[in-house]
Amino acid sequence: MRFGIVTFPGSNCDYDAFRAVVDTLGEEAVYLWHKDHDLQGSDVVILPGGFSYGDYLRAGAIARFSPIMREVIAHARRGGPVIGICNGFQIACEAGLLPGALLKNASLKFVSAPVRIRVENSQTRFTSDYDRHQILTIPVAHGDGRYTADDSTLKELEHSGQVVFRYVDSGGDATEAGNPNGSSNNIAGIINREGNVVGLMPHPERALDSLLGSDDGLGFFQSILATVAA
Amino acid sequence: MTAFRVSVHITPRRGILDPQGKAVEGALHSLGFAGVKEVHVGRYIVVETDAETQNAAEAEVKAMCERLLANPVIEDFEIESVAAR
Amino acid sequence: MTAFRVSVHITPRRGILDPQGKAVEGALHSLGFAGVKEVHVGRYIVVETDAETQNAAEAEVKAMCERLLANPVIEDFEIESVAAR
Amino acid sequence: MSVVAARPGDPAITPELVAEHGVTTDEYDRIVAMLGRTPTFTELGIVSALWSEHCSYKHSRNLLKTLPTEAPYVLQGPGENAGVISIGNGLAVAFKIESHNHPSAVEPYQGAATGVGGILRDVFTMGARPIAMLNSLRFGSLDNARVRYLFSGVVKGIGDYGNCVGIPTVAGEIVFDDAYEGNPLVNAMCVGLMHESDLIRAKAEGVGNPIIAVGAKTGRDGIHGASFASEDLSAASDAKRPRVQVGDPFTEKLLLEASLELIKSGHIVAIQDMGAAGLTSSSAEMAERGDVGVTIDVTKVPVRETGMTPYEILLSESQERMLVVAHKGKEAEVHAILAKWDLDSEVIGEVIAEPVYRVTEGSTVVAEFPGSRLVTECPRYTPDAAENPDIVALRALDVGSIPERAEEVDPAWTLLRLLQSPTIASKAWAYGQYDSTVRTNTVIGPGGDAAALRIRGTDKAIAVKTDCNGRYTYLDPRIGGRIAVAEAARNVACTGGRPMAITNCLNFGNPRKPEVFYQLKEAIAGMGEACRALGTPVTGGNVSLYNENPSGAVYPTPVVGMVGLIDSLSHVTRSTFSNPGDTILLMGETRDELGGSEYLASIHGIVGGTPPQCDLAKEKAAIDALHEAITSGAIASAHDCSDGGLAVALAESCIANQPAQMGASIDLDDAYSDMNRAPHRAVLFGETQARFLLSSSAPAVVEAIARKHGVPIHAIGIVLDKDEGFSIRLQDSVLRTSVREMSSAWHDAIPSIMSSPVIAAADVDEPALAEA
Ligand SMILES: Nc1ncnc2c1ncn2[C@@H]1O[C@H](COP(=O)(O)OP(=O)(O)O)[C@@H](O)[C@H]1O
Ligand SMILES: [Mg+2]
Repeated sequence: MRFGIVTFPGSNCDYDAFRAVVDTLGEEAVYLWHKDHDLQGSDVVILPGGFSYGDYLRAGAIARFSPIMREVIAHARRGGPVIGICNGFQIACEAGLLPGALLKNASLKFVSAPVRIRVENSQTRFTSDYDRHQILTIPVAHGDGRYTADDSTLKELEHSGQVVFRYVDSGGDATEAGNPNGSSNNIAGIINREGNVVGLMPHPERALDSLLGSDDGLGFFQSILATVAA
Repeated sequence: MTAFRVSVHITPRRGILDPQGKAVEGALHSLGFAGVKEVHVGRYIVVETDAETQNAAEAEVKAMCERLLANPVIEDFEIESVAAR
Repeated sequence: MTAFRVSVHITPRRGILDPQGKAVEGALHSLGFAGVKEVHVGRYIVVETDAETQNAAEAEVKAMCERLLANPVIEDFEIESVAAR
Repeated sequence: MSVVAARPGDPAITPELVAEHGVTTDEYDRIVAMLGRTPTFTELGIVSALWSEHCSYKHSRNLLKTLPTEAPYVLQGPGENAGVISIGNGLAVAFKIESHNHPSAVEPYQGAATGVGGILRDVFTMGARPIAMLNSLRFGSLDNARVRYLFSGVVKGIGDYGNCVGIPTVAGEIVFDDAYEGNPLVNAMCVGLMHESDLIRAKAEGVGNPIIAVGAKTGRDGIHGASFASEDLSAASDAKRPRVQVGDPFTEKLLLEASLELIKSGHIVAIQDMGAAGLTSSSAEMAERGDVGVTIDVTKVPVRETGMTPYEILLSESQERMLVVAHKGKEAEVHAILAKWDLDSEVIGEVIAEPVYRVTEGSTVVAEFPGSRLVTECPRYTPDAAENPDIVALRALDVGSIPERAEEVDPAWTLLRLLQSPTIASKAWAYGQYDSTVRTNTVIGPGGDAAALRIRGTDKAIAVKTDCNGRYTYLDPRIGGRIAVAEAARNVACTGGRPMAITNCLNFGNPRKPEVFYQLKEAIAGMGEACRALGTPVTGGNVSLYNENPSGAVYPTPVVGMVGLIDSLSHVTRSTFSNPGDTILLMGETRDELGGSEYLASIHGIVGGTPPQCDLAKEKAAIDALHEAITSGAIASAHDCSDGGLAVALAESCIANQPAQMGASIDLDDAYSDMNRAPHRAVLFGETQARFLLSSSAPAVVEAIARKHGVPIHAIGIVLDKDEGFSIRLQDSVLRTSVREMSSAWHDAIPSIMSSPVIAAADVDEPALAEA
């Protein structure tokens, strides 16, 4: 399977995503340059973390107009899988691939820490390898991760199982104490209605090796291998 | 073509938590500004642009706001002034 | 005491690097807004405060800017409007 | 030589103007002698920047020469943008530390951010990809609202910049002490990884090769930042506010990628950051290193503002700019690489055969200096050195006679107090704002003794840490210099590393004061001794003098940044207890050494006494013993005993790993035979050096190894479950508390102080603040 990883100016987790695909999954990865118009035959597109365009104006706001995004959006509209991690999630929201928006953390501080998230829906292409309500420890590192959407959108997300991951505390509950950024309903990750575009603030690509603290992100990538036919 | 200077206010939508406003409000209180009731923090963007007429400049900047400068999910925008330079 | 609504613009000082303005300018150009000459991005702060008079409200907010809201090293501020509510 | 005439519109050279440039009359005479004429305004600006303390090291150069700089694995010692050591497998590590104290005192956020930016550039211009950032910070007391403003601004500035560029910030240290009030210290260190074959030096070579300005455009910001960093901080500094620069980490990230691509391309000869004193120092230094002439036309330099004079263009410290010497004929290729990254590049000059440093404005020569004399003729000073008698008296204080406070009847009270002291307490409030996991190599991040970063493609890791105890250095600069090195080495050793080499940042007061020069001289001597004894040469560093405010100099603070090599990932060791039932061991001898301790400072408000001895042979033996024990696989955890002594080290090993805390039951009676009859408080809170706190499931193996190295060792207790409590028994007294109590003292101290308001302005009426 071929993963295309977009490099926007200011992306900085493109390398980590690349290593995750190549070293951990043993699959093929290509970098997709933001000025290009070619997905190079990618089966899955990753919008990686970082600070595209310095996060100036709003995180993800400028990146979504990059030339490559036209192709990424078309790929998503065709049902192709797209993963937005951290800045990639912000870009996906700005681009309208996912509903809602990500605001400055409620603490007004950048937050870098391993957090606990609960798998809310294990029936998606990105989570099938997990059990429902499985609790994962995965690092976050962001300044703008407070997920927000209007009430009806939130209701619909909840209703249709589009909330994929939720922040939880050490007891496994979605409390304020477990919420690192003030996200509505403790939302850490969502999926679109069609089930092919996922966005999440935590970094599964940083949780693939217990040497580095956690390998709970493996299931995320393994789900994709199992469910996305190349 | 005339050069115009258009300024825009972009503010968090009503109902959306504004922790920055709250933080500034708290800080002002602790500095002794006891009369402060509420604070809101938004963005102020000044665009210098060429256009045929003032109306055209305004329409142009409105389009910029809709496409890029403001995110309608979370923000409102308002064109504050348009002046020929 | 009357309630006043004072709005303030805080902008990068002239000559100080404004990377945000530059980034937005570049993005607007690539979106086809060819007339754009320059963009500056600053903050827009609205303070609701009680004061005896309009002048007092304005003086109060000026002090807030000097002490907290603006960073005099790199920013200028301007009180944009003061209105009784 | 060309004819150089005064440029119309430039001010006349008067004694006042010379003085305003911080150039002494002797130095001015030297300039006139070198040129054989009066300098132009532009030339005066150039010399004043290059001969500023910050760029020229005129008060420290002679002392720095005494430091050891060699080892078989040192590929690049002092004199380049960063030092470089080989770590085997064809790989090398580049690293360097730098101060941004003065800019951070005036504008904490931008000051700290641009400090990070500068040190990043020093590392990637060697051809290395930055893989880790560290920082060493000193502030006044957090009880002061202005200090909280400085602290939060500096932390945010460091975080925002490093996070945006995508380099993990993995280690550092933060100390709070009134001595730094008004003059915080902000030292940033960067570590990079490269293939040895990619090493490139900032040496201009090849007559006819083009000199290219790269990156951000030049503005009027930061003009004279270098001389600003060479003056005392005073009310007058406020008037110099526009000298502070604004950083753009986004452009830095592009510059980083473009520079590494340029270096790989083989199209360039040399590359250097335009740091302090901007274009002037980068071009003059590159020419001097290559022993060539250069000519630069300021009208070719891409500028951000109109009407900039040659003086302004040469001295601007606009950030995120580089100077490149390319191979002739490769200009187009160089431009193409920069254009790919949306960066400007412009040929602004050329390497010439004629031995001159020449600046033109179009075809008019506005400055010209013979050969590299601009760099080589810089004066060097070795002023008088004399210890301040007040410090002699402080050191003589008999700290044993200081009566205990009533509360100290319960040593648990004292321990909890110390755990809450901001200097000892958890720094997660700060490093939680730093992305420490990006690039996915961080095996041990902030919060450990040293950070450990795996080296992909090998089974190795590197361990990195900064350290310094300014209070010790204040009381005895030679000891302080030694301990800074020894403590960094111990931290590296605890993590499983062999200490390899250091970089250092010397933060001192005004060197023209004999007492300050004495401190500088002694601290460098102590550092050198320790580096020789521990086999860790100095590969570079930075000197920041004039760290003073109206109430005097800061503590002399020679910060050491150490890099060590961990031979196998299986040797990476943490500082926290992990297995109930493991034996806890104390390696090293304990003496009655409370002088200069955190205990005296935070419990009694006293800074005095003789700081702990630093016996370098014992340090070396303990480090070697620990290394062997770790390599043998017998060590479960290793933690260095430093601030707060043994009791604090024990507490930290129980509580630092929040998701998996442990208790401990300690009995010191057996070990006490080896403790030189030290009073109980010195046993618990004294800061004797060369000690490690270990846990092991195979204590006999560890003991045998220690004995072999001649290092005292005692089993002192066992690791318990978190709920089983924490106790230290020593003869008739018992310190008993709960893990929860220790944990909340240590984890909550800084967050709770920082929830108090932060105030930007020290005083509303301060004119400079009101002027905006
Ligand atoms: N304390 C020190 N110990 C050893 N070398 C030092 C020290 N301070 C500075 N140096 C070396 O002097 C050279 C000049 O340093 P510096 O001026 O800080 O570089 P930059 O031009 O990047 O600012 C560097 O090679 C640096 O490593
Ligand atoms: Mg340098």
